[in-house]
Amino acid sequence: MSVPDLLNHVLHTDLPRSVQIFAPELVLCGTIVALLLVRMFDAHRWLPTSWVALFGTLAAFVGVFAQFMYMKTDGEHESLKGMFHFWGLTADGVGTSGPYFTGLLTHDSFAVFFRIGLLLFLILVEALTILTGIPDQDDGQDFYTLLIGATIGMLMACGVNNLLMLFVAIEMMSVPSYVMVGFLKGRKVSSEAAFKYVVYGAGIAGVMLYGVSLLSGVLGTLSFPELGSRFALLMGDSAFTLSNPTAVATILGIMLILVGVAFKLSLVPFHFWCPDAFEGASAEVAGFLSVASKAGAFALLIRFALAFQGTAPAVQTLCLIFGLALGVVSCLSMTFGNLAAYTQTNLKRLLAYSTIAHAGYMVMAVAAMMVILSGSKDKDAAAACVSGLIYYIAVYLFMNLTAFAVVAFIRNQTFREDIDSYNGLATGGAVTKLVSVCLLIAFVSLVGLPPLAGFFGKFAIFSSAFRAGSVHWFLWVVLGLGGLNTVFSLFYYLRVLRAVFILPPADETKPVEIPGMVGAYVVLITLPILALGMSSFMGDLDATALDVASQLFHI
Amino acid sequence: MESLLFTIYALATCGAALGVVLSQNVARMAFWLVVSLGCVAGLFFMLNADFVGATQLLIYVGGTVVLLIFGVMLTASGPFNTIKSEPAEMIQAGVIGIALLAILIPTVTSVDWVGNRDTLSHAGVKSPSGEFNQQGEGGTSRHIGAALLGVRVDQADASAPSEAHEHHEADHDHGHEHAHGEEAHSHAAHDHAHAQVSETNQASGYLLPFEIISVHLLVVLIGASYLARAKRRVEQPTS
Amino acid sequence: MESVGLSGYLIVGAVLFVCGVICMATKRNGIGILMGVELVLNGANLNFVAFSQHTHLGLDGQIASLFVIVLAAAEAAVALAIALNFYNNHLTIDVDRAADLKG
Amino acid sequence: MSPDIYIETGTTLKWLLTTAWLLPLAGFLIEVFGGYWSGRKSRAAAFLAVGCIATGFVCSLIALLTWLDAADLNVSDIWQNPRAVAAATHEVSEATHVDHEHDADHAADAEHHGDHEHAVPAHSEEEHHGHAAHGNNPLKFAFNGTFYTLAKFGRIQITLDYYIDGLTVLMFTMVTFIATCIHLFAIGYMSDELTESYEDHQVHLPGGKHFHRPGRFYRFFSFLSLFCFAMLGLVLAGNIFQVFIFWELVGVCSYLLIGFYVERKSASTAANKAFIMNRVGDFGFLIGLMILWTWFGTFQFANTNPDQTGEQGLFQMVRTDAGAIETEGEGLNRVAYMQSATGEHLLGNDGQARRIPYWLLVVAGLGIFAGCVGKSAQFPLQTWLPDAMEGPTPVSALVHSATMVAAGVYLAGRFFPMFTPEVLLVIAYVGAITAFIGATIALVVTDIKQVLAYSTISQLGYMMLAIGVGGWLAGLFHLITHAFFKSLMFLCSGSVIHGCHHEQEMTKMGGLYKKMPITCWTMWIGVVAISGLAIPITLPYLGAISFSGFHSKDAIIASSLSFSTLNPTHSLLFFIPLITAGITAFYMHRMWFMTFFGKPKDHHVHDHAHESPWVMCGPLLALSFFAAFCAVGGESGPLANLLLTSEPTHVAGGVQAAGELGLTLPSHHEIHECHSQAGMMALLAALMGTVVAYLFYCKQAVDPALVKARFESAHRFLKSKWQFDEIYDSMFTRPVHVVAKWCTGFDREALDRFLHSCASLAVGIAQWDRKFDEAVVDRIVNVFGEVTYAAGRTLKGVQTGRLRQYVMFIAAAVVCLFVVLFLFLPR
Repeated sequence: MSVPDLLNHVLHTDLPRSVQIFAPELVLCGTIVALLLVRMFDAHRWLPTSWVALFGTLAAFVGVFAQFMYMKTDGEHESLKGMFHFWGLTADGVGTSGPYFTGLLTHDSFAVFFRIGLLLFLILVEALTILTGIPDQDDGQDFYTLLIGATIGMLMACGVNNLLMLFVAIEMMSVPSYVMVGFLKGRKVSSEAAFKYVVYGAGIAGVMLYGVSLLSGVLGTLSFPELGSRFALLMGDSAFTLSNPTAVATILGIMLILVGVAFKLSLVPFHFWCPDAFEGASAEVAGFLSVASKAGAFALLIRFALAFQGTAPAVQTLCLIFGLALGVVSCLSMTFGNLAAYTQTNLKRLLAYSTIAHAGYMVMAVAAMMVILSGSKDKDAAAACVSGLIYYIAVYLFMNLTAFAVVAFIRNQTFREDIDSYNGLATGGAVTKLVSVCLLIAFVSLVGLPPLAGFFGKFAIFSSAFRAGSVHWFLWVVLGLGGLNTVFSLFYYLRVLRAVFILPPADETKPVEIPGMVGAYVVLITLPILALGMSSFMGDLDATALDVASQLFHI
Repeated sequence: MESLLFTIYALATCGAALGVVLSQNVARMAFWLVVSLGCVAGLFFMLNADFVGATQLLIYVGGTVVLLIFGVMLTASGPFNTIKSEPAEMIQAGVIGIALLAILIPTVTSVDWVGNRDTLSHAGVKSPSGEFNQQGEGGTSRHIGAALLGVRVDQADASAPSEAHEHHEADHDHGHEHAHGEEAHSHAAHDHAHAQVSETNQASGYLLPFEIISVHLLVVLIGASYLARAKRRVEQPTS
Repeated sequence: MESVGLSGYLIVGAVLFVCGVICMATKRNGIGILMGVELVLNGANLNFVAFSQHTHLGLDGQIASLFVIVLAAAEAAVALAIALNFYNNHLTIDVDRAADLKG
Repeated sequence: MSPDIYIETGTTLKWLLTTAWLLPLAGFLIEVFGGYWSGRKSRAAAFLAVGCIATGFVCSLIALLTWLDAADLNVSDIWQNPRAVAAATHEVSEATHVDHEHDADHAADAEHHGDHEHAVPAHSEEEHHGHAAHGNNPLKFAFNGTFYTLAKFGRIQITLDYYIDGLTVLMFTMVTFIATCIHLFAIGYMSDELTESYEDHQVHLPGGKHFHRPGRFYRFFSFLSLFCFAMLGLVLAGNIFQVFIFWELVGVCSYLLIGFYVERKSASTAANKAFIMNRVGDFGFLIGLMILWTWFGTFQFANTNPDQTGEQGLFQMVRTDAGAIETEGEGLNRVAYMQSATGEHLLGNDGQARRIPYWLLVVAGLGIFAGCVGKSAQFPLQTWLPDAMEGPTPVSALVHSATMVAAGVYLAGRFFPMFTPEVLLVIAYVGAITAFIGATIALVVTDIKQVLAYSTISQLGYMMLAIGVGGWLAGLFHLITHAFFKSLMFLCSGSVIHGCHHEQEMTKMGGLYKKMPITCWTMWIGVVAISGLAIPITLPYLGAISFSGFHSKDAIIASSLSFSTLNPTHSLLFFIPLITAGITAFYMHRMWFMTFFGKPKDHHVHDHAHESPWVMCGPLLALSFFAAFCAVGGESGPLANLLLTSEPTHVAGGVQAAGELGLTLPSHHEIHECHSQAGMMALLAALMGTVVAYLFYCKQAVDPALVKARFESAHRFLKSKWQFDEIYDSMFTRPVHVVAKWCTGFDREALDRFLHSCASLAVGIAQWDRKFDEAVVDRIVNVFGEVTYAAGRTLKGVQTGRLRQYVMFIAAAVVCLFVVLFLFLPR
């Protein structure tokens, strides 16, 4: 076969369609190259790298947004016609959901929705870094390259349809983040955090890869859609028991892969990196990691979990075990995260533990989904679980970003991050007051008090767990623990708020003055917490989430 | 002969790996690592995965381990050259390791691989292996190259072995330029493969990871060079 | 060919994997830990290639192992850079010195 | 009432009450933002707050009048001929709801049920806004609608609804009136805060100094306004979810207000305690919500839309026309059918009748009640309330009378149709236990505010008890009267405390009646009211000569008596409240006598005592008027009639042997029968209590100290509040602390210890190994080795070896995961 033949071949398979769908990611790749060129031609004196990155991300965001609107409206949207045309969207390409890149990735509105969220978040983080100035003029190129590089991995994770791609995506989102954690390279803690993170991450990657190899070997395929059916074929009519080696090897492989995912989600007992890495990293990076890598990993987890669907009894049992294992992990994470956050003195570390706890809440939805799928064929209920999770992640994005952004801004003023340095923050200037109120909103929403958005997210997830409880009682236990944990979590969030609003400021420090632009930014990212909680936006988001989730189940 | 060779390689691999674990001096560890990885490459060759074996030797033994040795040299200063672990920790790790082995080995050995394979074949799953390696031993590089470009020649072959044979003859080492040198081949075969690929979704080409990993490498190298260079130096163009 | 069978390779893979894990868990030298990572990845790789020969995985297994090798190289590069950075800040590569972050 | 008038009335009420509700919010916003700039010494915030709440009161009052007018319960009529109207109401309600015949003629004189029988949607002239009193509807008279759809969440609609009936309007008037009085009072009481440097005498800094901080006058009033807003929102809410939102907001406000003197450790602890106790209850509330939503698919109370468009409300779904829950099956398999608007079974999407497992209905009721338990300080969550006395006295008055604690009782009353007999029994017992516990503790406390706090707990128990035994009217009746006299007494105690320069111990008071006569005699009114004292002569139109408390407590005792007659196994539910009534009279009089009579015990306090300024006394007089006369006419008086209009359908007729336990709830008629008997007993108990208190504390005929010494252990038990705090401490607080500590220390402690034990186990091997190393292998580099070893040893003290532990933990966790998995897999 000659080279022209090969090329011909490649071009006539699904490559055009794939490129069309993948265009936003390619734009990001282009942005990385552009950043390199800016540095090479010494142009960053007059063209700040941050703006190059921001522009590239915006373009990619518009691209994904166009895809989403195209899918939603079947390309009929009048006012967006031009945009569709610009991105070359066609009914056969973006308009049709299904695998692309010869089955390595899947294209559906679930993936597109997550990509929108990730790119939006990337834009917000870039804006944050511009405001805080944590990568200075000299380091900007490196920082944004890493940031965008990690995001490409996360974007791919949203559509993963192949075990190899699962590994590649996780590696691509992890490896740049190791460097980002150590980005403040002159600081001792920073390098320590990065080192711990990289060693831990590499170890987990090895464990997960072993699981991938085992699973793919047993089932003889790497492709997600075939995993479930192959397993059913191999098991035949035999029950899922310990004496069946194929079943054991399969569950071994799955569990090892879940270890890798649990690491990305910082679930107990694979959370050890999280507090250290967050404390050592700058607040901007910690905020990025706490949301983006989690969102990507959740999309990946759902895709992986849904690979094991089927009606055969063995597959059903597998689903149940899968769900229960996640339920156990959820219990552990919630409880550990919340309790361990009690005695923290560093706010970033406290938020890291809260992140662990929230991952526990979120994984409850996936556990509920698997349990529901194992017992009944109620795909609507399963879709409701996923939509609850999507809603939670969307809200969580803003809550956590607000919290970490405030930490970053306050650090810029006081050069401290311990909770004591927040004493009497609310007595500062007008902008500081505003920022304090935003922090209050974010924290109250993190606790999950109505009418803020965090409450509804929690509510959705809890109610899905409630429904799953009728399939297996264990989910009710998980639910009970979750409820108990919302009570636990109150304490440490309130401790911070008490410092901010009630305790008097230390005498020797001068009141914190925060620039107006920063205040505007913080308000901008806080508003969604309110808007998604008690306005019609919430209904929109929820309807979209349900829509997206239903497509995942082909309803 | 096969099993003898395998036994030698396997023992050498495991022994060297054990050597890595047990030696306290980091330079010795590096040595054992090279041995172990080299023997793994040998196992690869035995499994008819010539290209992977070659890559293993080139990238691992030639690249990664050299990188690690650089690391050893750069960080080896005075008394910390030999940093010993406590025996207690070794014992603890040994217990956990044995437990892991006790789980893994019985699990993988008790699976009836042949039976499973037959079950799948009976159920109509196409058997992809066999032809691509048994005919011309070591003739995988070309298939891999094509697969990295997104075309699965082996899958097409599997269902039409008679036509596939003629391609295997043309195998010679194309290095890692990934099938760029493959030229003289019949259009008939191409058309056939084309039909196969486009009508089945099973065969996945690996164009995307092949390309995206280059971006990943770029990002990673930029990151690594950022960490490695001194802060606030006047920038040179990186990578 | 069939005289060796799949199990032998899988056992070697498992041994490599476990050796790697032990290595990571016991070495105080940061570089040593990274060597452990390489061992773990090789164990998995051996599995891939063995499966590629003996099961329906076919060529996919070999390709996967290729990607793993490349990704491992990238990861090793980053890990080394971070290790050197750690060394520069702590003036040692002893990971037990990394104890500022805890609790 | 014709449809036009109905619409008109509904709209008028809606806007009046909305205004009254939102004004405090506006006040809060202006105060919190404006107050900061207006300076610490300005009273502007107070005037604004008073203005807002007073305007709210005026609006509510107009609403009340409008409502009375529309409901044809004309005020003048009531005054002229209360019995007649009452009789008519009774008659009609029973006729309508028991017989369910088309009895429009019969009820012609009370035209507000003119359309009772018109359950049929086709009834065209009532099509538009005919009020909710048609057959299917348990609501005699209500308006509901939606302000704004807050959010749609899949099937859940979160809306801001309103639901206005007699109870709503009455609560509005009561809350706004009492809040106005308290606001006014607070202007005087909080005037200390009008300073740049407020000295907090209860916070001791090192060096014997007191803590100084800027005054927080405006902050106090802004919180008060927010509090009122939250409470009014709760009352106005038209769906249970909205109730929950404001429920939480009330909780937050109480947190802020109780913790107002945040620098005092006791205050911040008390605030935390209140909030957390409430959260515990709220968890139950959430479970209830979840069940309701899952099975009913709506949060709305009721749909009063006459043309039956829109979804059914909860109350309509769960009960039939006759107000009964239609069930089938036995035990856990028992299910309850949901009712449609036309009195048939409600059908689901699949055409099957929609049903809910009966036990889930019970759990939902218990869950909602758990919320009430937290908020209304019922057993076992009552301990936060006395601690909440740490807040400023006006806050205590507000929290304990009209707002926070009332919310729980209000919700229990509002949600009454959803409660099954089993739930009601739980409510009754919880109420009885609470009443008893509260009263007994009040016997021994000596802090004037604490006495009132425990009496509040006790009285709340009474209300819950009444609701539990089916005396819906009695419970809410007592809620209203109690609000008046309790706020009166709190303000009086505030006046005393203010007059005595923040002395709260009754043991240091005495003989104050000359110094502060107004306070003394207004308080007397409150004391008599709460004790339920009366002169047993029945006047033609006014009932017994008594203050408000007598009537309502009488009603409660009567309800419980008739309940225990019908269900003899639960006769305890009658004796406990009866005994408690006696105790109540005793401790209230004890407080009054100890404070105002006898010899001054602390001359320092006595000499400096003075009557409070008029801004404080004025509210006292106003409140004392209402405390005395608001319940005039007893159960046939205007207040009770007003309440009766919103009583759930099935209450009047009673319930025969319902539920799994076969409980019988008394009907109005049955309660009425034993009314005089119960009244006499209660009065007797109260009189006894009063006489004993007089002998002990005024006449000094018996020395209380002797009694105390005699019953030392009982006294100690009561003094330590039945040991509740200790029990909770050892049951919940300490374990949580331990677990928390354990979790944080897990990385370090558990793993390290594990390692160390391994190390000590292996220490022999280690030494041997070391010798071998040095002797054989490393002889050449011996010195080098020595240095390394020494260095390593030195470093060992610093290291924790954590990174490797992490990695070790990955492996260990994987192993454990599999072992667990293998254990649980079927073999």
